[in-house]
Amino acid sequence: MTDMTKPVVAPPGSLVSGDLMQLLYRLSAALLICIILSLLNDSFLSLGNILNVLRQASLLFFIASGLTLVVLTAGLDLSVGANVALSACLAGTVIQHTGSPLLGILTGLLAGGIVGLLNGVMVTALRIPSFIATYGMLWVLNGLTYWYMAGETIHGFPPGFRQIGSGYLLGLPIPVYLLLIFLAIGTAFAQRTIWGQEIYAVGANPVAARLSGIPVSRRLLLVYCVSGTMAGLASIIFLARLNSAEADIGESLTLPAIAAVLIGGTSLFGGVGTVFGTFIGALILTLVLNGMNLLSVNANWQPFITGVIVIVAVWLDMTTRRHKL
Amino acid sequence: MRESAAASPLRRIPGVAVMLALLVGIFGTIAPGFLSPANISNVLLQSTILTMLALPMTLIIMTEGLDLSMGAVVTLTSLAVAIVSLATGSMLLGLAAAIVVGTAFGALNGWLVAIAGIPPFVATLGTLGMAQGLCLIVSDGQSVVGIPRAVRDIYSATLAGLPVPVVVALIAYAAFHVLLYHTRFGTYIFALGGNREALRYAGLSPAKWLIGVYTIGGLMAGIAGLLMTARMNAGHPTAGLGLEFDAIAAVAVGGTSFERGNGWLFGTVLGVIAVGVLRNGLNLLALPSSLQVASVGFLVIVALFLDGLRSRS
Amino acid sequence: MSVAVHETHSPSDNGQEHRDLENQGRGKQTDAAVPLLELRDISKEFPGVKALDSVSFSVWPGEVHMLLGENGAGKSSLMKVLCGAYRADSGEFYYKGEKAVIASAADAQRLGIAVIFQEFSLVPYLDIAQNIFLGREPAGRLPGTIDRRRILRDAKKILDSIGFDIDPSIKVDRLGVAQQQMVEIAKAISQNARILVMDEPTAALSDRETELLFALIARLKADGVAVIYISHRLAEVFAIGDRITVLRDGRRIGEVRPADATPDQLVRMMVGRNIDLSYPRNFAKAPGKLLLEVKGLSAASGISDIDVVVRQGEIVGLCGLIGSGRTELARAIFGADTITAGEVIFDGQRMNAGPDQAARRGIALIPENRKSEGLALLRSAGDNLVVAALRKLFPTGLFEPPRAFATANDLIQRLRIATPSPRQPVGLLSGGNQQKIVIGKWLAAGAKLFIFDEPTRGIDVGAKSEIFALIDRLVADGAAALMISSEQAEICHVCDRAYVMREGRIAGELSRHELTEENIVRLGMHHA
Amino acid sequence: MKPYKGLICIALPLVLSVSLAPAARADGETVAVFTKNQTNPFFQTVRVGADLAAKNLNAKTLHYIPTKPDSIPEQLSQVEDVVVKKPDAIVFTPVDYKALVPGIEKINDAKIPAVNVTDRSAGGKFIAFVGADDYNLGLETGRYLLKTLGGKGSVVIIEGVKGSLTSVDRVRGFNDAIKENPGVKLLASQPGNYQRLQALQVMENLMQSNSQIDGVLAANDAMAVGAIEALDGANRKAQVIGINGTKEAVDAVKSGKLLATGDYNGFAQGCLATMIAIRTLRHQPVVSEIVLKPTIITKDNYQPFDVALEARICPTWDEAAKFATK
Repeated sequence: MTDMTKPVVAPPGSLVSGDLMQLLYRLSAALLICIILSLLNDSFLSLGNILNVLRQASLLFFIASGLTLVVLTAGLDLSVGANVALSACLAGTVIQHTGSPLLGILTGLLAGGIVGLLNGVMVTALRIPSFIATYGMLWVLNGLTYWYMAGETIHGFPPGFRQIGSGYLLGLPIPVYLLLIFLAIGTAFAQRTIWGQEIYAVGANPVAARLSGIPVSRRLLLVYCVSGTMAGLASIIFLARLNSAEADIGESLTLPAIAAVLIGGTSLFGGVGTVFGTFIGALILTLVLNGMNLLSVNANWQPFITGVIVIVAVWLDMTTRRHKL
Repeated sequence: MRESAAASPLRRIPGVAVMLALLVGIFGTIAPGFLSPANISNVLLQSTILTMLALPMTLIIMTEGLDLSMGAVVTLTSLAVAIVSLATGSMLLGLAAAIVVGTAFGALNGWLVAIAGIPPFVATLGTLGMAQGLCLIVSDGQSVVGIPRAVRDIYSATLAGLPVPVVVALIAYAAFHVLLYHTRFGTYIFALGGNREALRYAGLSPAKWLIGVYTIGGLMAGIAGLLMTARMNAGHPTAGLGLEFDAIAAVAVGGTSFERGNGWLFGTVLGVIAVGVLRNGLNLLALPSSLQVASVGFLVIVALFLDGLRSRS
Repeated sequence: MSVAVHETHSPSDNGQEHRDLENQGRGKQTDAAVPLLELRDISKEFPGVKALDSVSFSVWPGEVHMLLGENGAGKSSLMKVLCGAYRADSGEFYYKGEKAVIASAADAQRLGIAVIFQEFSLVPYLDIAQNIFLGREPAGRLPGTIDRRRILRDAKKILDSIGFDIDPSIKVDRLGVAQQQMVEIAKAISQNARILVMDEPTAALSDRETELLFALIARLKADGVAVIYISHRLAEVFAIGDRITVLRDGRRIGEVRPADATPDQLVRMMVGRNIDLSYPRNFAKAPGKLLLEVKGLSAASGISDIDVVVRQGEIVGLCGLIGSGRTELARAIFGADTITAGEVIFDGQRMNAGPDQAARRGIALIPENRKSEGLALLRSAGDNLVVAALRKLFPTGLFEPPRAFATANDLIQRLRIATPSPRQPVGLLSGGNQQKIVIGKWLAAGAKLFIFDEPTRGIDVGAKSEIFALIDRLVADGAAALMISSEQAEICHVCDRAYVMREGRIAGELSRHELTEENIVRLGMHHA
Repeated sequence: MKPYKGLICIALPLVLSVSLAPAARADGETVAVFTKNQTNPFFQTVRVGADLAAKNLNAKTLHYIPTKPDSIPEQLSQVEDVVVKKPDAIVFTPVDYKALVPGIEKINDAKIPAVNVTDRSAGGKFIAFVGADDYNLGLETGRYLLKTLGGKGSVVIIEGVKGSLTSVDRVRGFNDAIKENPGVKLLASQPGNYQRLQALQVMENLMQSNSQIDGVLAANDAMAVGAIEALDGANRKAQVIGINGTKEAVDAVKSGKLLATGDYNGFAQGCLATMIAIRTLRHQPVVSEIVLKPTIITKDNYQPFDVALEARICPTWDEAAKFATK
C-alpha cells in the first residue's frame, strides 16, 4: 500500500461517495474546455456543434463503456477495435443479403459477444494475462477480417437502418439517445446490481472475492462478453453512420477507447472507476478534437495533445485520490 | 495469481524454445530456401531492431511496468538521425541526437512513473501520443531522405562476416545479460518488481532505479532509431509505430511474467526470433497475408498458453 | 514492583526508574551505564489518530525487551519510527547516551537498528545471498558489478553463524516461511545490527521452528545484541522476555520484569479491563444434527483420505504442525482446491461446485491470511461486510445501497468494530477489526458452518476473547465451527472435539476429555 | 478510361489471341506483386488486375502485403524474404516512395526485373512505371466539379494522408483547378487520412464553422462517401467529388449522390504492370512508362465501370501500347 503506484483510495463501491468528487473534477474539466473553446470560436457553442460533439463521443463511448468493466476487473481488452471491424463486416453482409437490419444487428451483437467470450475463456480457463490474450486476439480478428473482406467494401444499406446512425428524433441525433440509454444502463448495472458489485469486488481482490463465494471466472467471462457485445453494438452504429463496412475501421479506435476509460478515472489496478466517468472521458477527448478542427489546428498536433491530456487527467486523479499515509 | 514457484525461468525454457524449434523444423522442411544462409541472415537481420527494443522492455516489464511509447520513440529517434545527419552530414552527430531524444523520453517516462506515480501503462500511453505527435510535427508527415551514405552502410556493412546490426544486437544482449545478472542495478531491477519495500528498507530509493530502467529503454530506442534509419535510408514519421506491442509480445512469449519481477532475458531473444521466423517462413511459403496476420496472434496465444500449463503443473 | 506504581509515573521518571531496574537485572553482558538506545517522549500523529503519545522506551545490550499491546496500541508505529519508515513529530533519540536522529532507513541502519517485519522484505527471484546483502553488494572488478564469489562466501558465513545450513545461491521463492524468516534474520545480522526488532516472529512458525528461533535469540543476546520482540503470545513473553513494556492507545502504560508480573496483570495493563483468559464456553448443549461429513477426501494440494464430521453446536478443533495439511483441508472443504477423491457432504447435499456453491449453501471460510485472501483492502468496511451476502440480501439481483449500508452498520455495532464509518477503507483498520469484518461478512451471509484458519493469528488478547465469545454465541445458535489453530491452549479451551493432522492425513481424533496439549502434540509429532 | 468506351466487345477476341500466342513460349513464370495493405479497396483492384493478366499469359502471381497496413519495416522484410525466394519478376507498389528505395536496390542487386506500379518510387531501377497522373486526376475532377457549380461558390478540400505522394499531387491539382475559378472560395483544406470516419467527422465539424458549403473535393472515394454521409446527416446538400473510381463510388455516381470520381484505374494498372513484367521475361517489346490519362466517371459514362472487378477485362497489349508516354 505504500507502493506509490497503488494509492489507497476510497473506491466507488455502493457505500462510498469518494468518487463523486472525482466525477465533479472531470465535469468541471470538460466545462472548462467548453468555455475556452467557445471563447476561441463562436460557432462552437451552436446547438448543432454540441449535438455533433455528443454524436461523435457516442461512438467512442459505446466501445469504452464495455471496456470500463474489463478494466474494473484489472484486465484490459486490446481487441475491441478489431472486434468492431469484424462485427461490422459480418453485420453488413447479413444486412445486404437478407435486407433485414434486425438480423444484421443481431449478427453484429452476436459476433462481438462471441469474440468477447473467447477473450474471457483465454483469460479465465487458459489463464493468459488479458493484455496478451486480447493482443493475440486482435491479430486473429484482423486476419479474419482481411480474409473475409479481401480488400472489398460493403456499402449501401436501407435508409431505415441508417437512421440509427444519422437520423434525428425531436431534434436530437439518434446515437445521442442510444448514448444516454446505455449510459443509464451501464451505470445501473455497475452500481445497482449485485453483479456490478461483484465485479468491483473481483477487481479489488480476486482471491478474496473467490473465497467470499463470488464466482470469479463467471464474472470475468461476463465482463469480457459485455465488452465484446458493446463492440458489436458500436459496429452497428458505425455501419449506420458510415453506410459502409471496411476492414480497417477498427484500427484507430482501440487506444482512444482505452484513453477515454483512463481519463474517466477508472484504475488499471481494478475495483475503482465508473461508467459515467468513462462517458466524460470520451466527451473530453472528442471536445478537444472537435475544437482543433474548428480552430483548424494542424492535425499533426492531435496525438501530442491527446497524450498530454491522458497523463494530466490520471495524474490529477492520483494526487486528489491518494490518502496521506 | 498463485503461480509463484512455477514461474521460475528454468521451467519456462520449453514454452518458447519448443515453439521456435517447431517453427524452424516445419519451415525447414516445407519452405524452400528457408535454411539457406542468405535467409537465415535475413531473419536475424530483421530481428535486430525488435531485439534492441525487447531487451529493455524485458527489464521494464520485470519492474511490473510497461513502455507503450517505445515504437513511437524509435520512430522519433529515427527521424532525429535522419534530420541531424542530413543537416550536419555526420552519422555520429545523428546517433548522438537520437540517443539524446530517446534518453530524454525514457527519463520522462521514468519520472512520470516513479515520481509522479502514474501507472506505467497510462504514462507511456501518454508519451506515445506525444512522441507520435512530434514525429508528425518535425517531419510534417514527409519522409526525410538524402541521408549520408555512412548511415546506410551501418545496415549493409558486415563485421567479421556478420552483418553489423546483428553484431550490435549481440553486443546489446551481452550488455543486458551482464547488467541484469551481474550488477547491483540488475539486482535492484529484480527487487523493483519482486518487492519494492525491500529496496526502501535497504535504504535505496526505488524511484531512482526505476527512472534508470525506463531511461535505458529510451537509450536503446535511440540506438534502434539509427538502425531503423539505416535500414530505410530515410526517416519516416510512421516507420516504427506499433513496434512496442511486438516487443511486449516477444517478451511475453519469451516467458517473462508480468508479476513479481520474474524475468528471463534469453527467452526474450528467443521470442523475438520466433516471431521473425514465423513471418519469414510464411513469406517464403507465400501464404495469404490474412493468414499471416492471424498466425502472429496464434503464436502469442499458444506460447502463453503453454507457459500457463507449465506454471500450473 | 507493582504495575500501579508505573502507571502514575511520568515518562521522565520512568527513564530514571527503569535504569536502576536494569542495573539489578542486567548483570553479565555489558557494563554500559546508559541504554544502547533510548526514546524520549516520542509522538506521532496521523489525521484523526494519535498513534504515539510521548512514548519513552529504552533497550539495553543483551536483553530481550518485549513490546506488548493490543492492535492499534502503537507497537507497529513505534517500530516504523525505530526503523526510520516514519518520522516522529516530536521527541528525542539517544544512542549510547548521545543524541541521535532517525529520519530515514539509512539513519536507522547507521545506528545498527534492523527490523524483521511480518511481511518479509525479501525479493522472490533473487537468491539468498543477494537478498542478505541487498543494497550492500560487494563491488566486483568492473564498476557497478557484484563480486559473485565473495557475496556467496560472506552469505554462507552469516548463515552458519546463525546455524542455518542452506546453499546461499538458492532463490528465495523456493523457501518456506520459516526459512525466509531465517534469511531475514541473517540479513539483519549481516548489517551487524546491534538492535534487532522482531514483529510476531513466531506467528507463522511451527513449535520446532519456534524453538530454533528462541535458541538463536539466546545466542544473539549472548553476543550483546538487543532484541525488541513484539508478541501477542503471553507464553513467549514469559519464556524469553527480560523486560516487558506495555503500550495502550499510543501511550506507554508501564514496564515490568516477567518475574514481577502475572499474565492477568499484563492483560489488564494491555486492555485496561479484566479479561477471563479461559475463554468462556458452555459445553452444556449436546451436539445437534450432522452438518458436515467428509468421506475419504483427497486433494491435489496434498491431503489424502480424510474423514471428518461436524455437528451443529460443535466447535471442532483441527490441530497439527504447520504444513500438516490443515489449511489444505479447510480449502478443500470450501471447494477452493480441486478434490481428487472422496466427497464432502454438507447439510445432506454433496458439494462439488467450488467456493460459490459452498458459500451459497452456508459454509464460511475465514482464511489465515486475511489481508490477501479475506479482504479487499482498498474497498470500504461496508463493501467488505456485504460482499458475501449480496445474493441473500438482494435476491432480485438489484443492489440497494441504503440496505447494504444498514446491514453493514448493524454488523459494525454487533461486532464492536472500531471504524469511523462503513466508508472507511478496510486497509486503514487494525488487524483485530479486519478479522471481525471477515467474520461479519459471513454472519451477514448467514453461514451455518464457520471454518476458522488461525482466527487469532496476530490478534491481541482483547480481540481474541471477543472473537471466541462470538464463536461460542454462533454455535449456541445452532451453527458449527471447524477451528484450525497452532495454539493448543486455545483448542483445548474452546473445542468439543479435535482432529489432529499429520503429513496430510488425520492422525487421530480427541474427544473433549482426551483433549490435552500433550495428546495433541503426541498425535501431531512425526514418529521417528 | 477510353478503351472501355465500347471496346469491350472487340477487346475479347484480341485478349484471347494475346493469351494464346505466348502459350507456345516457355511460360508459368511467377510474378511477385507487392501492394501497400489489405484494407484499401484500390489495391484489391490492382491485385485482381495483376492476377487476371497473369492468368491470360499462363503465369502466376504471388501477393505480398504488409500485415500492418502500410508498414515500412514489414514491406522491407518481405522484399528481403522474396529476394531469397527469387521470383521471375516483381510488380512493386512502395509503401513509402522514399523509404522503400533500399528494398528496391536489393531487388536490383538480385537481378530480378521489377515494374513500378501506382506510386512512383524515388529511386531504384525499374523496367517501367505504370500509374495514373494524380495531379491531372485532381485537376480534371476538380474542374468538373467547379464547372458544375458554375465557377462560383465555396468549397472545402479533404486531403489524404499527409505527405503521401498521391495526396500531395491530387490536392495540388484541386488547388490549381480552384485558382482557375476566381469566383470559387476555398473555405478549408483538412486531412481525412483517406479514412472514411475521419473524413466524416472532419466534414461534420467543418459544417459547424461554415454555414454554406457548395462543393467538397475529397482526395479519395472513401472520404468522399464519408463526406456525403455527413451532409446527409445534417440534411445539407453539396456537390462532392472523389478519386479512384472504386465500385462504391461508381454506385454513388449511379445513384446521383456523388457528382463524379476520377478513375485511378487500379485494375488497368495491375494488368499493364504485370503484362510488362511478363513480356520482359519473354523478351517481347515493352514500354518504359505508362501513365493512364485521367478519366472522369460521371452519371453519363459510368456504365462500363459498373461491373464486378473479376468480370472486367485487361486491355490488350496493343491498346496498352497506346497509353505509353515514354
